[in-house]
Amino acid sequence: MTTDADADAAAGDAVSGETYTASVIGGTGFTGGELLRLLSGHPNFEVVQATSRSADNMTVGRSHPNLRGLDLRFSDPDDLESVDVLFSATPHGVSMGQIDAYFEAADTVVDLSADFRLPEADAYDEWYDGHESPEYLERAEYALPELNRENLAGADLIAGGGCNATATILGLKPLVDAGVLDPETDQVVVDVKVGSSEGGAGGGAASSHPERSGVVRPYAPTSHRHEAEIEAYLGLSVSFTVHAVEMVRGASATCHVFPGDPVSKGDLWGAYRDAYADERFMRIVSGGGGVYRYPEPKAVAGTNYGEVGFELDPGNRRVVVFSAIDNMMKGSAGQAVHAANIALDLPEDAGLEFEGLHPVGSP
Amino acid sequence: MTTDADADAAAGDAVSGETYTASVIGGTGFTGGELLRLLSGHPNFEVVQATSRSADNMTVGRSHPNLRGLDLRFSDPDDLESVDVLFSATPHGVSMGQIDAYFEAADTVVDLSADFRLPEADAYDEWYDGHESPEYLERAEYALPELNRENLAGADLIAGGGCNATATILGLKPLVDAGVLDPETDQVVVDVKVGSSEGGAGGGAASSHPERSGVVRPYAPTSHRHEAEIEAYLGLSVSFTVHAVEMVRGASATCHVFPGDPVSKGDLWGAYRDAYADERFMRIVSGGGGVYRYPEPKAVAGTNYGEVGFELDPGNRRVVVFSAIDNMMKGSAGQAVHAANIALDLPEDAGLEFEGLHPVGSP
Amino acid sequence: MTTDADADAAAGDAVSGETYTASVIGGTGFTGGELLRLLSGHPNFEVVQATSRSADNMTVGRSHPNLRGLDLRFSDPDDLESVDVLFSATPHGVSMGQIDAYFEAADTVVDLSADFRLPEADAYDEWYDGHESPEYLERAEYALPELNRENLAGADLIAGGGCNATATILGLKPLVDAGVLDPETDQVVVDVKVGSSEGGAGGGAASSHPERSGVVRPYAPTSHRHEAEIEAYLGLSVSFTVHAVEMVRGASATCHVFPGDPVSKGDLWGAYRDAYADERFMRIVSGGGGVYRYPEPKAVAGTNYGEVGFELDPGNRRVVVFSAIDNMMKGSAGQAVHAANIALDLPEDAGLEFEGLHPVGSP
Amino acid sequence: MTTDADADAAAGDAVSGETYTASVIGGTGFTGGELLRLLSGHPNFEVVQATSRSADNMTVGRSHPNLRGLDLRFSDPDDLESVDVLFSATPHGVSMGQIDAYFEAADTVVDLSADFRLPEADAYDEWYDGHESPEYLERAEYALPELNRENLAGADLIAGGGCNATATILGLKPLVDAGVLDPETDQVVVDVKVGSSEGGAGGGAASSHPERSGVVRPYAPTSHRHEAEIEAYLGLSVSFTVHAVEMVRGASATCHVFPGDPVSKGDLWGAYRDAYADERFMRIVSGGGGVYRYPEPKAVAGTNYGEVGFELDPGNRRVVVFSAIDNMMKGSAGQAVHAANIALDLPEDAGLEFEGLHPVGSP
Amino acid sequence: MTSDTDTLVAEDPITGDEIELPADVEVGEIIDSPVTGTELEVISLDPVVLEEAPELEEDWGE
Amino acid sequence: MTSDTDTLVAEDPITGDEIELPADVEVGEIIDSPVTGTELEVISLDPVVLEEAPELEEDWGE
Ligand SMILES: NC(=O)c1ccc[n+]([C@@H]2O[C@H](COP(=O)([O-])OP(=O)(O)OC[C@H]3O[C@@H](n4cnc5c(N)ncnc54)[C@H](OP(=O)(O)O)[C@@H]3O)[C@@H](O)[C@H]2O)c1
Ligand SMILES: NC(=O)c1ccc[n+]([C@@H]2O[C@H](COP(=O)([O-])OP(=O)(O)OC[C@H]3O[C@@H](n4cnc5c(N)ncnc54)[C@H](OP(=O)(O)O)[C@@H]3O)[C@@H](O)[C@H]2O)c1
Ligand SMILES: NC(=O)c1ccc[n+]([C@@H]2O[C@H](COP(=O)([O-])OP(=O)(O)OC[C@H]3O[C@@H](n4cnc5c(N)ncnc54)[C@H](OP(=O)(O)O)[C@@H]3O)[C@@H](O)[C@H]2O)c1
Ligand SMILES: NC(=O)c1ccc[n+]([C@@H]2O[C@H](COP(=O)([O-])OP(=O)(O)OC[C@H]3O[C@@H](n4cnc5c(N)ncnc54)[C@H](OP(=O)(O)O)[C@@H]3O)[C@@H](O)[C@H]2O)c1
Ligand SMILES: [Zn+2]
Ligand SMILES: [Zn+2]
Repeated sequence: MTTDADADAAAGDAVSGETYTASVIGGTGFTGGELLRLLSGHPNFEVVQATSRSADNMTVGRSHPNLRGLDLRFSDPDDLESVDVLFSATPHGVSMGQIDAYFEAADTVVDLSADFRLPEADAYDEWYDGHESPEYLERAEYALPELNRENLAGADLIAGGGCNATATILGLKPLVDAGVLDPETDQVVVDVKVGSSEGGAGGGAASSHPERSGVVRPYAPTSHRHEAEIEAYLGLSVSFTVHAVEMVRGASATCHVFPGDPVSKGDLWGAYRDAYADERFMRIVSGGGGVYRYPEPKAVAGTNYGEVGFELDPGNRRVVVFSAIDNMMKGSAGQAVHAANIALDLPEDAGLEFEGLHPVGSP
Repeated sequence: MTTDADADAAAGDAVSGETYTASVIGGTGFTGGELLRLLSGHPNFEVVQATSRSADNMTVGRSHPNLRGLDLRFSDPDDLESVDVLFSATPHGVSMGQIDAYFEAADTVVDLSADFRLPEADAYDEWYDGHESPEYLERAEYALPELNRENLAGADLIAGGGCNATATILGLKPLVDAGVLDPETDQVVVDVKVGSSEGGAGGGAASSHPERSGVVRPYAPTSHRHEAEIEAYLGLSVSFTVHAVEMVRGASATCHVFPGDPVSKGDLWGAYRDAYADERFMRIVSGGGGVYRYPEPKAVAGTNYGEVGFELDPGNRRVVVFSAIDNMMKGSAGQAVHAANIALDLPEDAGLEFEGLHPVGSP
Repeated sequence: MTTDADADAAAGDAVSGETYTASVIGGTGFTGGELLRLLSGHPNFEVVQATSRSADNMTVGRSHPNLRGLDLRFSDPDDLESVDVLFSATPHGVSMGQIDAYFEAADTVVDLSADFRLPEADAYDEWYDGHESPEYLERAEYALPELNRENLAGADLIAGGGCNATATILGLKPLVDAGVLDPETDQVVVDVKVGSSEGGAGGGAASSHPERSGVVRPYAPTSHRHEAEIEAYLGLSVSFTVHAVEMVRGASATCHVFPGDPVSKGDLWGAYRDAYADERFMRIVSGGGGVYRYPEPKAVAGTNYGEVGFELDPGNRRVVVFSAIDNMMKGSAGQAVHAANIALDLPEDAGLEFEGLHPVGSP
Repeated sequence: MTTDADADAAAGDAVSGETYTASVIGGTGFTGGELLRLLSGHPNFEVVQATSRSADNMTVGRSHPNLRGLDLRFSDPDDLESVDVLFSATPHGVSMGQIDAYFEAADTVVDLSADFRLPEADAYDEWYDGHESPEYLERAEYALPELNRENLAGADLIAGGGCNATATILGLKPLVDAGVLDPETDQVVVDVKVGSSEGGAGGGAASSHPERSGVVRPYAPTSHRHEAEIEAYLGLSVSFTVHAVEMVRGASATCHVFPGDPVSKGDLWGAYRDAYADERFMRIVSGGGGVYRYPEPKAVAGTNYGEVGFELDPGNRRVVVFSAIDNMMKGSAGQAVHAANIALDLPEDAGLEFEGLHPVGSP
Repeated sequence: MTSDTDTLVAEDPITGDEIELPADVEVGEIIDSPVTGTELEVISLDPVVLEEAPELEEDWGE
Repeated sequence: MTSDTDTLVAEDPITGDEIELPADVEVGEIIDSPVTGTELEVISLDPVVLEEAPELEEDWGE
């Protein structure tokens, strides 16, 4: 009546490798909650600490209803336990002050804030308020595997990318690599649409439900800090504008690219397949039938996938690139776990196998 | 630096038992898509067929963007392949005509429609348009494990419960079992709120986005067919009203119960813990702090969990019971897989381990 | 080519009566903003002051983008200007302390808070934290014209009804008046669904967009304060439960009524038509075709209309009554202006003529 | 106690001019419904006919719940009554075949479709399926008053603009007029976000609630037909991409402009104030404090306002222009009534005085 | 997932990849490419030739 | 709407427009321009001089 059970055939289910202890700093936050979810379901991690100042001693499930089954209470970030890997998900400016303490407590540090993303201290003077521990910048590796996989193996300080930067870099990198887009001369407009979870769990008047619902709100008309990452990692200066739209999870970047030389659909398919055909978490979605013809955040909600696609505008030789991610996953916590998997030589998708939902509303 | 990897500790990841071949009839539909997602990620199932009349030969990913990685094309429901388990997710009235063909193709049939839910043919005359194959009704087992686990082992015809009926039964059963609620004499009002996926992938004017968005719409003011299931399985005649509200996934039942005898909070906690303390997929959420104090669909979106909770109204001796599920999961596809796991003696949560997301919008 | 212009035919457009000066206390709030919108578009009012402590000296348009055309700045609530009518839209507990100052500044006071809604000081001890100025309670008139029109003419202290109480009273009053519902003996369950603007412009974690989006959240499972108003004005003790759902504006009450004696659809139509056939702002919507068959908040969004409808459940002799309002209008600011119009002998619908939108999303 | 009532002070309330009879072709549609709402509340119009093939003989309120008070039934479009002004709101391709019949029935025709928008028949060959009645194209006047006011007085064939084209033209025209933007040489990327009502009341699978909810969906990646209008009226070839986002009403255009010569904030303020300071329905919203700092659809929902604003990106000399309208109003029905008011020499804002709501959700 | 005897092989007209088709496809039928998602029309069967199907705009949108 | 004695007049630093301020504004106070919406700081009172206030990014939030 049945065929043989074949453990190997069940991709991603086999447990391989070591188990690592982990802590999450900023455990009440949105990305902290995602980290806790991912790590507690990960075959190779055991979460031993989650910190919070405001919810010290409370159960994790009180902040994150999906984690009610987790038998863990928040503790004080001043009392760090000794762990293999420490994930920090605090607002920018916190980790750069705590980094020594982090490394006292842990062998490997994965930081989701902007504090170690940029390679040069100068850039922190320009885009942020300077840097307290510039000596760590060279040691840090940018977490995005599609960009920096080769340097992640064995890395001990990993800096998670910005969500809007991640969406943009994933969309444009294949064009840069294929030479379709010349970062020196070609013009690129990036028009981003993001959900409300980008703002974190805090939230003031502008992110209250009545004011934030149903908006198409230019919230970073120009000069968004994620431009710095794009510039640093693609060598590309983009015209960047970010809009808040009605969703909680998701970031979608539309990149309007004007290549110097004519380009064909075949060239574009070639460039994107070269870049992503072997990537576990990238999908090329570009035309076709049905309802979902281009990348969109709903199609990747809850998953670590990035979707990219493109269309060609023959009239004025524009390439329009669409890129969609879940900012809580590929744009932050998922990317961090993916990078940690690589750093620790675990299967890339360990803990990240969720394939997403259909239908799904405004996730 | 690390502890030993312990495969057994990674709950749900170990592959145990046989692998069964499966087919899904109605694979373009919403519950059909969920079945395909769950079964293709299930360690003990291999999906060999998904049928569609309208999308014959097209890839499954064209209908369900989250399943783009699945290497499968829809085929005609008239050409059924031989499988171990056939899941049927067609509108009611279809399976009762196909049931002989289903059993020719498969050893076990799991039907998600209403066609085999009610134990008596009479009830189909009263609530539906009669029954074509009444001889199968006795053989069929109601899929809800919390109600009917003992009869599911080895069952070969399993009838998935209605989503609103499921939410209501999960909320009220503990009160009936504990004798708090006397089905003969006590009055119960059930006020249900549901998302748009309940209507399936079809959809006319009333379910178009502009008309369906943001509603609080009485769509079944009285006489909803799910009353029949509640009556059949709890022996309880309820006053039932269903409202469409703004979400895609989710069903929430508020049950206003008027017990004949006084009852205390302790009694209620006792009743619900007796019923659900050992249930893998049930959570009692009843008061407490934080944002999520009672059951709500967002907290279970994408998962097979049911949440139940209660509050006591001393003034007029009312018990208010809240019950929340994801209609696509606990209310249909998840329940079906859960029941199949039991029927085939697999781990109950095989393929159903997803713990849900936080934050999540209007999922 | 054209017929005669007939000014009288253009209902509501003729300006009749005096012009009254008005002030709004709590002008940055949600109901304060609605009052400013309604009064500045009202042919018989001139707004001379809007107060705010937090936005003192700022333009009104900064808080309320729809009022950017209004040439008015917020001023301090301690410096009240002398006006004909003062509208107060502060949290409960404020007006009861300021009422003497209000009457020094104005001839007529319309208060939107709960401070003067209940006729007896005792009730404030039971449901609120007692009352500071109980001597005003007898003088105050409940603002809802459909309930209390005869006492509003010439009233100088008007107390706006609670939004959920308003929806419920509008739904049930016709049954009480017609004797269908016996307030002494019959049981009534009221299950309310409300939008996020009910919480006002303040808002903490639970009303942040990521947490509040897409909920069906029991926020007042039992013991909601609006029960006190329903009891006071209908003589009816109801079993009351309120859920937050995904919309910004709107309140919908589903009342499950169990009359002692059998009742027919004709009786119900009779009762509702007796009550509301001549009411400018009430619509009976009960069955019929198309998409909108029963009352729903979308159909009245932005307007001062209340919609009521009903359905009969022959099996167990239940009447289900649906009632929908916009909490910002019929449930607060619109009701206040409506009552003021009556008090000042102006046309009832002066300033309230907006008929609403179709389509409209989650308004 | 009161000042004198001053009828003239109550802007827009005085009835001046003639009354015109009007009919609406396509009365069940979304823009048809808006026309019926606006015209029935307009002091100078009397609606005598609304047509529908599918709802012939039904009340208008059955399709549009906000118009339940209107005593009018749909009639057959083949039986046109004689009126002063006929408004046609049918899909493109219908009016060009009916235009002779329209002029037999009416003195003035206002068409909301694309059929008479473009000045040249050639353009219909390029962007549409050709034109059946090209002889009318010269006679037609584009309805947008901010662009074409001088030609609307006395016009008898008025062609309403496309909603996305309207948003774009309103945003860019001041820059063209002021010479900031050189249409010949400067590059412009227009990234548009629109609500679901743009698709009209029809709606297939892609616009069903479960599929359309919460999207950021590239629905016209390139080659949108509204480009033709922008080219025709601004002489500007734009790179145009349209995304569907979660709202019902609203269109928002973000225009990324790269002027040849440097430009200052003062220049921009000058350009926009020159263009719109005297426009009844235009608002410049550009920076400032509070929650609403740039144009957004929520701030204009339900109104005939257009909001425009801008920001300057010093790094690469980009000007970002934001433009927001309600597609049902400024983008279609409101624009049509505005243009008719001008054509008939009525006050420009007659029937269009509604100022919009705050708060409002996803309208 | 389906056995080899059940499938035909053709070349994707956009990418040149080898793609598998159900054995029972007929000339004129529309199927989608598993690589690009594009809708393809079966032009001939021996050999199997596929071409991009004209896009049905009306399906989708505004 | 408020009478003349209640207001001061100043120049909008961006557009040069004359704008009215409440009579009781003080040096250091922030008000918004009715023309541009910009937040302006009162720098001096006699004459009234206004300057663009530094934008508080944190207000508005990512
Ligand atoms: N949200 C996104 O989409 C996203 C994407 C990519 C990257 N990121 C980055 O990830 C980081 C976290 O973002 P989030 O959205 O999760 O923010 P969040 O929801 O606001 O959470 C911040 C967390 O940090 C804790 N915290 C704040 N200040 C702290 C301090 N001084 N010391 C220790 N803990 C502190 C807070 O908890 P207590 O106050 O209770 O201690 C909270 O748990 C940020 O740097 C953000 O830029 C976010
Ligand atoms: N949605 C829920 O929340 C929910 C919850 C509990 C139970 N259920 C039950 O589950 C069943 C499916 O619901 P759904 O929401 O998934 O519906 P759906 O989205 O409308 O899908 C129905 C599916 O059945 C196929 N189908 C229709 N008629 C058929 C026929 N005569 N023969 C073979 N296939 C046929 C359709 O595809 P083709 O037309 O392409 O063949 C489609 O794939 C229903 O019985 C429903 O009552 C649904
Ligand atoms: N929202 C509804 O649906 C609704 C319906 C019916 C009745 N109501 C009632 O209407 C009242 C206002 O509700 P809302 O929703 O508009 O609230 P809200 O948005 O929170 O606004 C409250 C307003 O009062 C001002 N305020 C607060 N404390 C004050 C004080 N001590 N002195 C003077 N002003 C004060 C606030 O502004 P500053 O802090 O700047 O001074 C703000 O403008 C409440 O009593 C509420 O119960 C509301
Ligand atoms: N929606 C927008 O945002 C927007 C903005 C600007 C311009 N427009 C334009 O306005 C027009 C109407 O758009 P809409 O969104 O209102 O569309 P809609 O909701 O689909 O309505 C179309 C209306 O036309 C009627 N109709 C269809 N075919 C007809 C025919 N052959 N003869 C007579 N009547 C016919 C339909 O009713 P029956 O089938 O019952 O007769 C229906 O009432 C379109 O040309 C559109 O491009 C729309
Ligand atoms: Zn169901
Ligand atoms: Zn349009």
